Amino acid sequence: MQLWLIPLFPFAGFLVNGFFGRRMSKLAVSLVACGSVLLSFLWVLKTIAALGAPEAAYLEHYYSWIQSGALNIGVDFAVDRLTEVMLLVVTGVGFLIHIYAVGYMAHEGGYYRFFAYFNLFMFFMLILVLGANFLLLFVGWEGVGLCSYLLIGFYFLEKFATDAGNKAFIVNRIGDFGFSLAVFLIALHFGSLDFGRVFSLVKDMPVEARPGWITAICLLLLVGAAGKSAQIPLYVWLPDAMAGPTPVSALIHAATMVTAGVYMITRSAQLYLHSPFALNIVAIIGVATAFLAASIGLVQNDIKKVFAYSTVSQLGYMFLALGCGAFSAGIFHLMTHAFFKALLFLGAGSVIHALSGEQDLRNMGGLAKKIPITCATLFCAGVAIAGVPPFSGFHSKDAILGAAFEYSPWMYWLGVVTAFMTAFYVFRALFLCFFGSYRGHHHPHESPLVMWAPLAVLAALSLGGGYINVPKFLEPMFPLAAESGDDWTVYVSVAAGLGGIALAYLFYVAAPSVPEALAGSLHGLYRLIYNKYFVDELYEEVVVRPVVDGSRTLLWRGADASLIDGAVNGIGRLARGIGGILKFAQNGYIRDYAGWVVLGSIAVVIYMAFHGGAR
Amino acid sequence: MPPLPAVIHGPAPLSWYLILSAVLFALGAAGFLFRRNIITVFMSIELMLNAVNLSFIAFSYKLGRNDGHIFSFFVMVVAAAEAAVGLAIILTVFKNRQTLEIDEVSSLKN
Amino acid sequence: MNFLILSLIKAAVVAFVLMTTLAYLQWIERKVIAHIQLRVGPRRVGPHGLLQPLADVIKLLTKEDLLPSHVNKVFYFLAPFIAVFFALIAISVIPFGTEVNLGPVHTAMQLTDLNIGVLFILGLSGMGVYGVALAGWASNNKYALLGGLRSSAQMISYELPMALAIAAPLLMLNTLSFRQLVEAQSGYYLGFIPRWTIFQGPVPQLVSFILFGIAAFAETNRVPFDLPEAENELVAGFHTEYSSMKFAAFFMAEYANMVTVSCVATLLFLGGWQPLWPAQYGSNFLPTAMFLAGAALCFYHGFHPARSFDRITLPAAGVVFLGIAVVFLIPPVAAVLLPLFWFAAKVGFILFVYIWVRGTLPRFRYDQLMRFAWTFMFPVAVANLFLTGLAVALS
Amino acid sequence: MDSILFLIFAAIAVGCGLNLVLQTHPISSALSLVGVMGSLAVLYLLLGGEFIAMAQLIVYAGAIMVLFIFVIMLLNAGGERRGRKRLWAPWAGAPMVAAIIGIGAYLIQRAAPRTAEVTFGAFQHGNPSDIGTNLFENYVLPFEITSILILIAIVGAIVLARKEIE
Repeated sequence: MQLWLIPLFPFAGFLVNGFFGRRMSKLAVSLVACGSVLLSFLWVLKTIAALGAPEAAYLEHYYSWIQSGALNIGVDFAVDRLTEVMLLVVTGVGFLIHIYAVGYMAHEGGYYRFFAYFNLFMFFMLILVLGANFLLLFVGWEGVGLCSYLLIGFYFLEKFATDAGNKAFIVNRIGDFGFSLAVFLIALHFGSLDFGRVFSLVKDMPVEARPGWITAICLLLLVGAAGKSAQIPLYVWLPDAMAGPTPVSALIHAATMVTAGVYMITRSAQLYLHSPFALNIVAIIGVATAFLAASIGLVQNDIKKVFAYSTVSQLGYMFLALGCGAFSAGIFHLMTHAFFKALLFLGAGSVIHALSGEQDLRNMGGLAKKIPITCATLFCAGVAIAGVPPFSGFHSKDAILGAAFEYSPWMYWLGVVTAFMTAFYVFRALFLCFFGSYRGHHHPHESPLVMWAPLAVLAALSLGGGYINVPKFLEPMFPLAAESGDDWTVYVSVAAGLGGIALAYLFYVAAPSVPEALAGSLHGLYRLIYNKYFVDELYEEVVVRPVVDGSRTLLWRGADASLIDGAVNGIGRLARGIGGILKFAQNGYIRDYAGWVVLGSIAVVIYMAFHGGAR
Repeated sequence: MPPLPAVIHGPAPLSWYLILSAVLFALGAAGFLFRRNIITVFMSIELMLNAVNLSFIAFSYKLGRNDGHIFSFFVMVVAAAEAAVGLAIILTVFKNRQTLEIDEVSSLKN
Repeated sequence: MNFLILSLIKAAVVAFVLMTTLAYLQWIERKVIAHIQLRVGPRRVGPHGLLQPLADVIKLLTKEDLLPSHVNKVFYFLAPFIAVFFALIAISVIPFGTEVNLGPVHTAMQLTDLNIGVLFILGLSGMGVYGVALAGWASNNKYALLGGLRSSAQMISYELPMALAIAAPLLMLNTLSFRQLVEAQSGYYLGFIPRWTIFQGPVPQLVSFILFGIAAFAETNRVPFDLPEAENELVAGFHTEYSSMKFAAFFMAEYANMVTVSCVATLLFLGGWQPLWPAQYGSNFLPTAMFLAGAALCFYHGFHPARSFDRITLPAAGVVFLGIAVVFLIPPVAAVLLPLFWFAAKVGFILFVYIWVRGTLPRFRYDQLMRFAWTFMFPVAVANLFLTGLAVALS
Repeated sequence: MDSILFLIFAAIAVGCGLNLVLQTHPISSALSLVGVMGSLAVLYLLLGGEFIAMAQLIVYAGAIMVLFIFVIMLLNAGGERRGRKRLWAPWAGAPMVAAIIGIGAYLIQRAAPRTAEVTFGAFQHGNPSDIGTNLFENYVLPFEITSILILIAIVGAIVLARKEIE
């Protein structure tokens, strides 16, 4: 089947663009970049056509990487139904976004650099998805983290961009630390890292056997997932990550990379099923994140920030689904979210492009006539995310909320409120952007074909994508949760979505004066939310400052300067002393040195002759 | 030792190969010690490498596995790299000092 | 012992044929070059100068063998022998045709079928340098030294692309024995496209064939790569100081190398003795037809002679041709001769290209030569090898 | 038959090795080294190492030694002059070498089993396909590393040789 070809194509593209891109024409660069991703997309299609819907994972072993004692880690790729869904989402959406980026980045510097990083990201993402053991997963995990860092700091001349990149990288380090600990624990307890082996071992355990270390593994994995997928408490990096170019936000920070955590937890579902406590934590974190982020999103004025918080909140939804044990629902929402959130970001990018760099909602408005296509596609995404039936968001969100209701009603209600807020802030952004009168001073222009064609495709997907019945497809892996008998839950969530839209319409189209009044009356709450609950400041005080001070005083002055330097200098002095003695043997004649060597060898041979092993 | 004709006609003992390799190695060492021309010294190093290769091959014959062949293959590769760099160094030395006398290149002293 | 006798006989035959070929190759070269330059070429000695090679040999044998006083005697004597030795020994692994069974004798038309024949040839071509380099050094003459230097550098440089070009078809055919190589190239696509390596899938090796050809020119010090013996720069290059038989030795070595390389090219890329189109389309009758045509031509010119003695010689030649044409129709003999014919035809074609190029192309400049080797041929060869490997791995 | 061949080529090898050490002119030493390598190649063949024998011819005799001869010719270096330096190594050299040979031979004779004999064709794993299989299955990493080494060597050689002396 040559699965290795799937990640190989983007990697080749990365090599070509990375090494020769500087000398290649922009056309050539974009052809290489998009072509390579298209090739791997086609190869994915071929693979899936060949495999169909495999009952068991189809595995390919390439090279045994690490062999130490019983532990034997190989470089092997595996494809099962979950992987197929992920592959399709990653390569498909990735390809669309690549095409979009050709138009969006057309006037930017470092064109080839951007696409080299982009391809590299695709490579690592595919490794992450295809890898058949935790170590390969971890390799891809770190790789996408690196690419995300590189791309957030793409405009490395601006300070805020590099700061955002560093923030993302450091926050992710925390998560990755948890993940690596989890991997060590798994290797320790199962003696293997292969998914197949580990999960079969877990499966064989009786369900009531719930050793603490499984919970530990699950929680550590959760830390990693929370870092990568921007969950509480590690979500702070994602909003800042919007400093990168918009296609990056769409591909990495909305569609694919940030969902890696969801994928990872789903992948290790067997482990979680043996630790209800960890599942519960996942659900709580998910719902809390969903609610918090949505509430922050209500008042942001930067269009990309709004969508960023929306991403965090939607990821919260997915975690809620996982926590409720509805893994397939989580993956379902992952897919639909990939569609409409990528669309939202690309649309936002197209708006920004039209306003040549303007991101503040307060300077937009009335763009509906100026950039109709973007407007239309964005509204498609809006209805999709707001969960308006029969569009994609409705199906997945309904699946999640249904599962949540089965799991615990209050989570369901929180989810409903979140759905309401989601609909509200998305449409707030859309109305502010497209309705009313233009408040900016640029001259908006519709985006070129290469940019709106992907928008159109994604719009179609986010409208109709809900009919791809992922839960049914994944049923052999994750049995469906029992359908909740009473379907009033569905009506409630739909009503919440519609209500949100209506309220947004009321506030920002019908009676634009109301929001200010409201913000004035609820001033304290408004400031609290507007400043994102002062979480960043909190972290600054509680985490960053002590670390910095501690390392400055204790580590640097104390340990480094006195201890380590002292030791090093001491060793140096010792060596100089010995050398002073030995230097008399150094007469600078190579042949004499050779003589010493021969003498030594003779000594060895004689030793061998009399007490050596040569008998 | 069996009588001579049998020795001549029969197969050669493995130890002969090993002894030959020892002799060649010693010759290489001797060349290193006696010759003063850098290139010749270099070549005696190659001679030693060859001797070692011979014993590799002989032993892998004894063990019935071809790992020894692979080792000597690597030895050849390394020797090639070494020859490239070493000869380049010799060229530079000659450019600098117009001599190949190894004893006159003794700036390591002090 | 039977094997020993057989091998001795075969060696004798091969040696005789090879020597005559070498001698006449030189005559052919002079003729072809002459016609390219609108001259007549040798025609005094024998009809159309056919006895010229004999005369040359006699001349070279009887010339005085000068021994310059300033040469390094040992290597001066050794060099030509080394050159000839490595040039001639290479022919021993070249198969000329399929097995022959004449009555009790069953043998391959080949001195020995090494299972590492290709490597053997590569090794010998690498050793061939010593003759030239030593000759250049031992002559103790600046032109000769320059010639030797150039040839050693040039041969090292062109070994690489040559080896890489050879590696690609080996990758596809997956053997190192020439006989199996040729057998792996038998058969036809669609019944008429021969499955030679230059046509065979997954990657037709046309590129590496061309690369190999170029590198072969350089390895044999032929125009346009004949810098080691560039007349107008270095009197006669490495064999400036050589005369009479030693000179002849170098000459022979050069031609023997040409023949060997042509044979290798034929075996690796042109399908050895596999006919150009399958037998059912009558490829077996091609030689007969050719010789018949030749005979007809001879008779025609014989009866309208340009010179008086053509009246005798040409019909005689015609009769000979007729005889050969008939011989090619006798089944048991034809079974032996047809492969030989095809092999000889391909080798002859390549040799003709050698001569043709010499008559056409100017000589490289030294830096051009090196840059060409390292910045063009080497990358192309590597890329071709990589592609072939990928294709073989995927198919 | 084997031992005849062995004795012949061992004799050639030792003779050439002696010549390498004794000749004062580098090019004679180089040629005798080529002789050693050639005879060693034949011995490899006797030991069943077809591929390694050919590699010996191609790589060592065909490329490395040609490089040596090329450099010798390029520098046109003459024979050695009398050394003025007083070193202890050359004087102690002869006994040391004798010691190596003696002790080595003694060890080998004692260690190597009398029965172990070399017959041509008894060792079957020396053909290119087996070597390649083993090389690319068990020794991939060393192989790649040597390729890196070669690359470094090329770069280093170029850098060194290009350096202009002013």
